[in-house]
Amino acid sequence: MTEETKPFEPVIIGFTCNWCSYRAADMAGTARIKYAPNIRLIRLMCSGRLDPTFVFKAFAGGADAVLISGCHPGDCHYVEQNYKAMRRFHLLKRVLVQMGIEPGRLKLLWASAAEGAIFAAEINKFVEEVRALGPLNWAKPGELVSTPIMEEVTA
Amino acid sequence: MSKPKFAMYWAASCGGCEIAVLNIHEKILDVDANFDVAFWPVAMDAKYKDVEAMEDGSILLTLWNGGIRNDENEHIAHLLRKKSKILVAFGSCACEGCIPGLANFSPVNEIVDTAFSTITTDNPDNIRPQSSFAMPEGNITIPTLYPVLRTLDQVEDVDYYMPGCPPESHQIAAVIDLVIQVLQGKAELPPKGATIGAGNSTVCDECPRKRNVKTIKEFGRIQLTHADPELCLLEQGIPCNGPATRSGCNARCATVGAQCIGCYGPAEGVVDYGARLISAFASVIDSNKPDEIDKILDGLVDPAGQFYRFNLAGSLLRSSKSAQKG
Amino acid sequence: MKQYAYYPGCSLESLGKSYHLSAMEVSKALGVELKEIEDWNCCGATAYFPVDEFLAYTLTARNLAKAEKTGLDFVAPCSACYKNAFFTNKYIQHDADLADHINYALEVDDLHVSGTSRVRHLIDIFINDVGLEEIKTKVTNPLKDLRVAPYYGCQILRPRKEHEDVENPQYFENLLSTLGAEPVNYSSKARCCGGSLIITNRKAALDMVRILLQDAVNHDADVIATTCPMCNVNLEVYQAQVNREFGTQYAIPVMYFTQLMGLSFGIVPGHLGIGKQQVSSESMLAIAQNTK
Amino acid sequence: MTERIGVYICHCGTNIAGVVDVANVSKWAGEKLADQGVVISRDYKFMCSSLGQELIQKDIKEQNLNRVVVAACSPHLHEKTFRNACKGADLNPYLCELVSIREQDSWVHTDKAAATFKAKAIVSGGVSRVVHNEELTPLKVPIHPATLVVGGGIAGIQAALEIADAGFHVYLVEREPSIGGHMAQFDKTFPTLDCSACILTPKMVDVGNHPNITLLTWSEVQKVDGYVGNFAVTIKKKPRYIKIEDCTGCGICWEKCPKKVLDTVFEAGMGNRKAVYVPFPQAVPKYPVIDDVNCTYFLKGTCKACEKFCPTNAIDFKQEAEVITVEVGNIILATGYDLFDARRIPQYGYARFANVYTNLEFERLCNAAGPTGGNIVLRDGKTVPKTVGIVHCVGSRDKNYNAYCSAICCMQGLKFAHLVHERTGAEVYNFYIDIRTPSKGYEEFYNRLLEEGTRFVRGKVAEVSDFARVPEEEGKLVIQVEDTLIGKQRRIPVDMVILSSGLQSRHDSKDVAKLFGISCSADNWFIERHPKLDPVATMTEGVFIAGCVQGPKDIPASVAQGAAAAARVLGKIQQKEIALEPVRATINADQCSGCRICNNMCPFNAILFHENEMVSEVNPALCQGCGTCIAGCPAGAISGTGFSNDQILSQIDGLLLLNILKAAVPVES
Repeated sequence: MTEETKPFEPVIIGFTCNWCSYRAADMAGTARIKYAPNIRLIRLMCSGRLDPTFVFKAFAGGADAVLISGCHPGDCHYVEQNYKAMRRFHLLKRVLVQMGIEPGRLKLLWASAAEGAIFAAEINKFVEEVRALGPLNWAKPGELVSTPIMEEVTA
Repeated sequence: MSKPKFAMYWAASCGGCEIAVLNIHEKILDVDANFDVAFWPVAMDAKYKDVEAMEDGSILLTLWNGGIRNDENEHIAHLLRKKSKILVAFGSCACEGCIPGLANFSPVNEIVDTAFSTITTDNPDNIRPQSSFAMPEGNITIPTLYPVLRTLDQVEDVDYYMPGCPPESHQIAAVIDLVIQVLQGKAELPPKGATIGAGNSTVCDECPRKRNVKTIKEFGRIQLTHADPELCLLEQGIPCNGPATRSGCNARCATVGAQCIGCYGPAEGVVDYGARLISAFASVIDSNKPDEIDKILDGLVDPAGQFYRFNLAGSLLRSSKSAQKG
Repeated sequence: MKQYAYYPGCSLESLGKSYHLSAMEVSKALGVELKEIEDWNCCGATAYFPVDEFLAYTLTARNLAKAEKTGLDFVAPCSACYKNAFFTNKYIQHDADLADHINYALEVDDLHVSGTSRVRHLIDIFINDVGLEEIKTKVTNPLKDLRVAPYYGCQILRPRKEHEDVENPQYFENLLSTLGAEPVNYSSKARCCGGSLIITNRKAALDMVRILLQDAVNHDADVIATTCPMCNVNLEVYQAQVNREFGTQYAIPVMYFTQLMGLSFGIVPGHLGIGKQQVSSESMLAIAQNTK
Repeated sequence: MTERIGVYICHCGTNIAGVVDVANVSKWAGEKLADQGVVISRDYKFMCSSLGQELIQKDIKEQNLNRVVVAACSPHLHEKTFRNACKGADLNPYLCELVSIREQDSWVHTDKAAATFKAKAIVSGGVSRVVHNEELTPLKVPIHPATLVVGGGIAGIQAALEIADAGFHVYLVEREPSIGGHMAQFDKTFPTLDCSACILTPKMVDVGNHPNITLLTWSEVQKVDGYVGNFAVTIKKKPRYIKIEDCTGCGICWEKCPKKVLDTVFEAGMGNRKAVYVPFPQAVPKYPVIDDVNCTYFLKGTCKACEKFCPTNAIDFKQEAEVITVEVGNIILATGYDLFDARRIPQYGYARFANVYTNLEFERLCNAAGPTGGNIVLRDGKTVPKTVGIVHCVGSRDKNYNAYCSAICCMQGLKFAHLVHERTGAEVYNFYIDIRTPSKGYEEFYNRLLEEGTRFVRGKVAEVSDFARVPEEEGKLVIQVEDTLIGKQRRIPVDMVILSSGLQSRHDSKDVAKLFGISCSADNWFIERHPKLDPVATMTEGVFIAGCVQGPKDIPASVAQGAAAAARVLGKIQQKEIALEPVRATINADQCSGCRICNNMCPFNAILFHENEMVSEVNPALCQGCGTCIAGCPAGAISGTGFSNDQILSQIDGLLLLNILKAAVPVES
């Protein structure tokens, strides 16, 4: 297949917490629940560790979307840190929109260690949503140099 | 022996940096006493060809202010890099894009439209500048705009960074003292890539206001609130960038009752200035209910502007998607 | 002056006349204006809903639509009307599709319903809008020593609306104490009165009525107070039949809470429709007016 | 130093190799990641096998690797294995990174090309990350040998005795004037029916006399500072107004005290006590307490009868609260439960009808030492009930109140049924949803009850009323219930109703949890570290839970947990010191501007603020390593070991290394 005819396969970076969502991913694995291969997970200790820098880094580095996942509200292994993640997510989303990144490219997902199936299903859903949005193709520094032609309007 | 050469160049910026340099009072005499001003378009007449003629590395110190907005900026950046031993990104524009960098929110054609086709411009025939125009005498050209503004270190190798919009005069003076002492062999240059003329903590470090544990129930705009003059502004819901902004200005704004807007840029080792503020502000929001959180966040009318006023071009994303498309 | 869109419902024009009279008198005394909804229609009662739910909702919705026009709260004195209106209103708020269908039907009448008006029961506005404090100031003839069995009935409580505890509500008792009466604490205050079973299975219904009467009598109630014409009819009008059926001798007056309020305000019984009852209210009046 | 990284791709038999082209991945890593410092890349059948581990160790030595990336199963499975392998080869274990290409790749994907491609991404992510891994050593904290036990019920008593008998000191704090808890209020215990007091009292006495136990009754914990191994606990000793050094517990004071007070605590409102009192005769300690809320002297300034008659002048009205601080290494919370308030279900008539009792009231009623001397009579104090209804699941298994099962009520109900039957010969009805008797000897007890002729009606009671429909119901309490076994509504007239009120978390459990830095479930029971494998530990190191504080349970289970918690604590004490995972946050004091944004970000109170220096600091022993403060610090002044910014940012780079080919299906490779 050539680049053109190949269906767009989004690349998604997913952040999981060590206690719930990463274990949900493990659970999906042990249960052999299949889901789209477009997501690549990074394990943090807690969704509270999620620094918006990571999200910007992922987008700038070429990711088409980012998943943030953690324990369900109230179930945080660290008592209440996932609420901080939730607050940051809400503000982060607003900034991304201003930067021209569709809100649909950032997803917050609560998944308990038992919810492997849900985790897998949500990823599939997300991948399809992002596929619909199309590639983000965030410009690399080098690509920003190309000079535009200013349309010539003369009297 | 002849005095070492000094240069200063003004790219995409407002010129405030030049004034700040002249604003160091009698210290400017030390500059004159210790340096030959080789190239300083604002202060003295000079031609690019003169610089081109110079030997590589013949300029000891070049203070570069302004971002890279067009091909001319880039050309001179490469030129001065070649000719200078020490290239300093001087001021917020050179370091992180500053206000001109905010143009990175909009595609270049929109910027041109705003400049030439809005009510503030008297341009009935809607004439636009063209990068090159054929005249009987031959082609005349003006620099071509790039889609987005870049910081100096995004196009050239930078030795030192000196933040501030503009850098505080006392900091400039201190840096000049340092360089002179180095010339006299009395001091060492800081390691390459270091930030000079600033502290390595944040504005709060120099801010006299009282601070408590923070919880924010509501964000407000300073002009609409009666802020307690003693108390930390952020605690009063006024979005103050002080906590994330590099120290060095003696908390100028906060001490006179205005919130810090972040001109001194990120603190040491920070990858993305805005991300720090997004995370910090959000973390202290006093709610766990999504809709309530959103209500509180509505108080921040322009988050990206709030967090990236000076740092957009220097941030991880650098520009908005629409700007990238040119 | 507090204003309400008043939906009397059919009963208050016939069997429940005295409820209507007393409600008006009391409202007047409390500075409450009950503005009767023009050209109101049947609420669907208990019979229509099982037959055709959608049409029944539409029927009630028409009254709601008219109330919405006035921008006033919809007030029903009859618990059955109240329940029907309350839920219809709720469904209209939450079921856009139902709302569309209803409004399509209402167009014929140039009416539109959006579920914006609050649906209230008469006792609710007296207690929560006027307030017991205010009511107290109007009490010129405290119903001293009058033991009243507050009978809530079911439809004002169940299915649960936004109300307090449906198992053991207290507001009726509080109202009665405010009037100077002694509310009796008996188990059956929220038990079914038989409702329209009185038509379909009279014997069963009569037994249910008997339970209520007996429980009230067991607790030495001088009178039973009701908030609903249907309950009132079952408890009052059918007392004789209960006696016939079970060989009992019940003769316990049954009054609308508005009638008792009226008495405590010193309004003459006649104006409150007292005296027209099948069960003599003399014993009760004697105590209420301290002429015993 | 220049990186020398070894990459090891595990086949896991066919678990990984079946889907991922492991040879291809390791070859790719060896070539394409060489510039990042990969000097060797291998694939092997079972990396976790001893042979696989030796392979790594051999390379570390011969190739002098200074970083290792293993691509195999989930870190939760074998991270320790491979870290230890590296340790075995004198490489700091934290320089080894395990990335999962099984649970997160081969097991969840079918497209081999895509899975192989993803595996490469994952490996390259691991490589870029491991470059920034630092040598770490677990923090060691010394363990103070003393232990704090909060709550003097049976669970707390058991825990305290176990530890004290092992030769270590225990501070046992109890809110009430005496230890004993709920168990002291009971008459008999199911299923053996041995007398509660008889088996409990000796243990209470042991606690009272034990040289290793400092008993602090009539006291409450106010503040907890420090961390595992080194807690500093502030305890408030409420004034007893009794000089315990002089008091002999002779009892003259409460004989002479003229002031009767309704005892709502120990007697559950069934009986009275005096204003100066011991809750019950076998109380430990034996010293009474003057209840200054009700004592005539405190109310009117006169009386002092107790003082007059006290033979040893032990009364001291001037006594004031005393605040002490104790050092302990571990804490056991055994603060027990509250009873569900039956008033919340008005249709059951409690507090409306005299002869509706709660289970605790009934315990007192049939207790030989109780207000009626164990005679089961109605509130009038004389009438013996002829029929008794026992309502199960009051406030339990009911989403209007508590959705959970209170575990003890079935057996308690059966016990009551037996006692009533035995002592009054009355007819007893049990109204139940299900009878649950899953424990040693419980089912047998149930059968015994069935043989005794106790009646069982399967159905949730609708209401208890005093209304008689038929003459037989006159003057009785009528229980209306649907008998779901015969599918009929039944009305059963009884003389006495006993409501088996469920168990609830303590009204103040939230505050207590906050005080000790642990968390509560939705029902406010304290949350254990693991519901199956670690039932008495909590997420907070050094804080353990035992008994009903963790959830409803009966006496045997509470005792077992008390002992289990004690065993866990003893284990820690024996270690003398404990090692904490070195995943921790630290604040760079030079960069910290003291903005205090991080100050309320730590639920474990690990971040303290130094007013004078105006900087915040993380206490490494309290820090649990979640990293929330790191992400939240506006100055970037907080860094975290194990999950540093550099590690994660580089991992992102690594994961995206290949995404220039915008497809999960690889073009190159």
